[in-house]
Amino acid sequence: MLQYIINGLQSGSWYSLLAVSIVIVMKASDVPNFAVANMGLVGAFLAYSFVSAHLPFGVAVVLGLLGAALFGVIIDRAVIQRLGDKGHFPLLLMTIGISLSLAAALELIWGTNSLSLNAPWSNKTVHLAGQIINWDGIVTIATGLVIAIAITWFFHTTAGVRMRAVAENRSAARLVGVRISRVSGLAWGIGTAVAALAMILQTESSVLSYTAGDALLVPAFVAATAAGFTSPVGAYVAGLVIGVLENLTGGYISTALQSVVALVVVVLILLLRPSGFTRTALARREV
Amino acid sequence: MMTFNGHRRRRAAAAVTALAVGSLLAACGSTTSNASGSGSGSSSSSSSVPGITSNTITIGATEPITGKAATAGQGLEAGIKIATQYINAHGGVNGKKINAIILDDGFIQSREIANIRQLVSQDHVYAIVDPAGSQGIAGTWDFMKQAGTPMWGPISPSDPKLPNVYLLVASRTAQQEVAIDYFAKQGLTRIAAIGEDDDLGLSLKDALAQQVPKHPGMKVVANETLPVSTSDVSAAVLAVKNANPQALIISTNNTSVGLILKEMGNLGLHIPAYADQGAANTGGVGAVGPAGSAANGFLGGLQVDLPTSNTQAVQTWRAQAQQYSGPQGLSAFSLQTYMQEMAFVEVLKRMGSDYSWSNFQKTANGLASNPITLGALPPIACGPLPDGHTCGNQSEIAKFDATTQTWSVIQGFTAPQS
Amino acid sequence: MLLEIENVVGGYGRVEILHGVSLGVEEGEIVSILGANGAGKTTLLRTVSALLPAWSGSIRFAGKELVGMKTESIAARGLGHLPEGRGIFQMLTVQENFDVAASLRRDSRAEVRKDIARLLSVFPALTSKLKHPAALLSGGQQQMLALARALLGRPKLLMIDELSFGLAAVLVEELFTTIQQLRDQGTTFLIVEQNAGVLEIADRVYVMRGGRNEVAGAASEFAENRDLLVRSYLGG
Amino acid sequence: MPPHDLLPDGNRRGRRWAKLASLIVLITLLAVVPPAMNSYDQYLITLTLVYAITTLGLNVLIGWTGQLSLAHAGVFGLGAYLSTILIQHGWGFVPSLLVAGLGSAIVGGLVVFPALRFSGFTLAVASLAFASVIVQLFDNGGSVTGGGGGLAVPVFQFSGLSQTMSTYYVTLISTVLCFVVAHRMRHLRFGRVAFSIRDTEIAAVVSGIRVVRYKVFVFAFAAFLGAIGGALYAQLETFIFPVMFSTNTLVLMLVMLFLGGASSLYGPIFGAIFAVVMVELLQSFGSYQDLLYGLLLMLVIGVLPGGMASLPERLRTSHLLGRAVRGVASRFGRGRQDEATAASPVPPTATGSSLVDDPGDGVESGVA
Repeated sequence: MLQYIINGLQSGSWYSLLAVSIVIVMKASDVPNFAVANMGLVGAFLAYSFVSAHLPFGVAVVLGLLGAALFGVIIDRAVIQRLGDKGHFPLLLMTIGISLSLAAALELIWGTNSLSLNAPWSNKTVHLAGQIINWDGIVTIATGLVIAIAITWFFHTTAGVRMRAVAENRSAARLVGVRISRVSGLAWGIGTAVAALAMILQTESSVLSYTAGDALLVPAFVAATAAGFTSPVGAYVAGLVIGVLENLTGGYISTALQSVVALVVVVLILLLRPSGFTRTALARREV
Repeated sequence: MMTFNGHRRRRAAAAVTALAVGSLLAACGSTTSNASGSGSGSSSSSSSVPGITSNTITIGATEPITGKAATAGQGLEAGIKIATQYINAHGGVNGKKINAIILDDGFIQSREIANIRQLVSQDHVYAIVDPAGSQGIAGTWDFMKQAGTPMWGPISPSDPKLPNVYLLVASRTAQQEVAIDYFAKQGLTRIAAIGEDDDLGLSLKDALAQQVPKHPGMKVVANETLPVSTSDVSAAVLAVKNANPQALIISTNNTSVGLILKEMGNLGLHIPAYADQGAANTGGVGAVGPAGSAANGFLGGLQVDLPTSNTQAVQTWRAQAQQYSGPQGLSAFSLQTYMQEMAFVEVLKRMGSDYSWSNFQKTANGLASNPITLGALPPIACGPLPDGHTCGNQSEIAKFDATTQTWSVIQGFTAPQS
Repeated sequence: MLLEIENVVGGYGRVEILHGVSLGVEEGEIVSILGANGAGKTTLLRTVSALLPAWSGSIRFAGKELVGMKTESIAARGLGHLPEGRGIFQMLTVQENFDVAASLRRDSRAEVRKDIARLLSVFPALTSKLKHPAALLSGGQQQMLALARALLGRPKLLMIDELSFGLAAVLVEELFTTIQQLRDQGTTFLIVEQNAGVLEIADRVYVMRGGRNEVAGAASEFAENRDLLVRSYLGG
Repeated sequence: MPPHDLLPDGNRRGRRWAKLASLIVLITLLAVVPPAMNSYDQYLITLTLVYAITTLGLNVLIGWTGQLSLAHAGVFGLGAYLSTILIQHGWGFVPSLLVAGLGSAIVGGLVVFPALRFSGFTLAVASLAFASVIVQLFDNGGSVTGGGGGLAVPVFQFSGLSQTMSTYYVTLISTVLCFVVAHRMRHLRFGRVAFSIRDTEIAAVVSGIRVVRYKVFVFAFAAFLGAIGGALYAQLETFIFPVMFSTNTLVLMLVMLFLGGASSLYGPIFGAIFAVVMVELLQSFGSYQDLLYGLLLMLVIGVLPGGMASLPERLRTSHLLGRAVRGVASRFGRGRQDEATAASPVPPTATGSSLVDDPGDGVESGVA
């Protein structure tokens, strides 16, 4: 039981981080970023290349995250902002296009074989309360928690407050001089870096390949939805809930059903509480 | 001769299709029905048999060169190219050179079907040789039956028992049955299974149902099914561990196999684990590479000899493959399609000058009495339907050593215990 | 002229609403635009702020052409816009609403803080609510916050869309008085209103009808001559 | 308001006749040309039509009413499985096609119940869960569905025609019928209501329209079209398995829908042509084909945010042209309003609906 819960918290943390990334981007650009996982993979592959070039793991990860952030900013400037006023559907399709293009580009650059992104703690375990716990699980869960706190803090800084203002009322924010393009660039930068962190953690504990993001996308979106697309904390909690549900289902019911059961349970929760897992979503609805 | 004129013609055909639907939709009213548009009457017109001219034999294949199964697809493509190159450099078949058209299906069913149709009805190939056997190929059976075009050596579907389809090597199920027998011989009776939620998992279920009852005392203690292309295998492995098995058989894609091995290592589950050739990518790095030290002792099935083997046949292939510039030339997949194309050419040679499909069928159906032995494959001994088109069911088992990163055969070609 | 709008054509999507509007605002004036629902008043303000594109025509502010500029740059030039519906960030606290509005300020934080303190002395009701989400404010308090927030950007000219909407008469009166005081301190106002009470503080009035500005004149003329006002609303 | 509504009556009538005539020509060509093609081309055209019907269903749902329901790949699969299983149990082809369509319509109508509660992305997730459950049923249906291994499809065949041509003609007839029905609906009260649900749901409620009833109907109709598409897809592919109806298929449908043009009736056809033809055309680019496909997708949507169906409109109303027309018109004063309206600088796009619950943006409401 404990083992399933810890495994669930680990995979849940991947979903959480991606969901937080989705929420950040949604706040600034009002676009559901379907490319989130593949954009995060850019950071993971960069980190892999830096590790292969014999840089220390920590340095490689930081460089990977910076590279991902830069990539996010470029995507925002080059693609998203140009479409900014054309509405939801073109933006939605554009992120699908980005995702498809990226998968193909990653395949071309880094090949089709699965790669190993090895951290100093890879394949190391610790015995805890009679259970074998992987270090990567502990690191992942801790990182997820830290990021959730950091992002919550960020939303109370000046830049974060502006982002929330833009999310709530784009035009009004512009009227008081908030530069949308800067907020948008910042959000895509931070969002992509958070996504990259998710993908680095995920690929470190499994394998790195250009398809690594596919399986994470749906749970991440479900988590973001459960949080009403507004609350990073809600997205974080929802991601963990989905991860734990999946693993408990896999352990006690059937591994074939684990993704479906998690999805259905989240929908049922939404049916009972349409506002999602958080109060903020409720506040937003009442506006 | 390795031309890809199929591509150019394909572009023309697709353009015509686009015109036929698209420009007509624009409804300018000026369209004339110039839409036979397939460039059909090309080289094959002189002969009554498609794909055969006085100096060429055109064959076709569809492989997942891009997409999720690209590693395998590129290897399968490499083997066909290497074999074709080799055969043509050595005078071809009875003076005719092989022209191989290889299309990419991206591991998508509708493209696989479109490709087979293009090869048969537009490129007029003589035969489909060594197409990837992913699940979608079952969607071509009806069409292949009507067309009558031979399909030689699709990589690993189950046998449709069609007059024109020949399976050359052990199916997944047969390989897994051999593994079950092997475990029984080792005295391991508590068997666990992890299968993917598609035809791969189904093949494993068949093997378990067939073979486990043949070994007294053996039982399946855990039977987990993974969603297709999941990245989270921990719950399944944990469930297996909790069942306390003595051996594990896996039938998933490469990546999942690697993940399962890794997770087994993390959980300290040190029992023999087996996967068939497609899943283990035996001889390659697909599954064992990312698993690291956890892959030590992993057992992989083999439909065809190890690419590192030193038999004469494999050495000849390796010398050719080292010249090959594309990806995955030295993989086990490459060796497999190479050998299967060699077998195909052997059939053609035995046919003499009569290239009719009926003669192809007659010759192939007669292999049982005089099998093709190429060294790296078990003897290919096709016979008449209903069961004769599964031309071989023997497979090897190899073991992986993570410290030296090498595979070694621990049990030679063996058929499942009947 | 501080703001000069010349023959502006524009609208939403494909629908043309402004069919050529021309008007001007002198520095230090309070100018009001009156007109019935759908006359294009809000569209005009949104076009000036570049929330909607001007299809043709010219909009100059302090001598600079605004057409083609981005909304945020226009705001940065000192042309404030308090939009219809107030544009308060409901989920942000009052303090955070101020923080966002401080985006426009290039001077020190201390200056900004001083300004906020001064604005709070003008609108004392907000002082105790600084840490509360704006959604919890009453309608009047929200309007005060909107006004205070707009003023924090130190606009040279502030355009206000329907200041009186949904507010009690007493409150409207109070806000109008505040605006008058602010004008005396040097801010110019362009106020879109349906409430004719604005005539008491306005210097000049434009009346819009059907996407055109039909009548213009001194506010006193309209205030004295209700007939003129009615006719300009209804046409004829 | 489509621009032809602005045309004088006579002119409009003329154009309608021209449209009808060209449609008849088109359908005739589609009836007589393919037999002369090879089976590969026949397959591609049939696949295009199947995709067009399916995407039309999604269009009714998303494009017309703005309901982002993502159950369509599942419903598509439901049509495929239901029809196949019925045929296997001895039903005739046409009855099984219709029953599969109606059955899926009933099931699809069930999605409406979460949809009445949810909107935007919450609906998307709820419907996605629904689709996953459907696909799970295929997977765990034992011998009835063949499980993960799949199901061979008994193919309907007209005597005297090849299997491929039979499937083609069945598909062509279905396509014409589906589009005619959709066309009628769009131009009747139903279509106007659907669009009003999309644009201003609240206004629609206020104006007394029974939104619930219409929503149920829209969801059912969309599912019907999706299921018919699925049944025909099964006939074409001759073999079906659960993975065929996964999220990848959904993404393909969304691409076809938005790329074709989400609010145009004929958008799905353009989207389907793109999806089928591009894949074939790009194949000669080898390992670069996926990258090119993605980039091309991005390019098209960047240039034509309203989808390919907006291209003619876009050409007619390009910025320069629009300005010129207005410039001339304003000089002559009269008639300016009409012309400027017809040739505004902002092309119409299917971008009106909100995917996310309305953030309460008072300032922006009305722009979209």
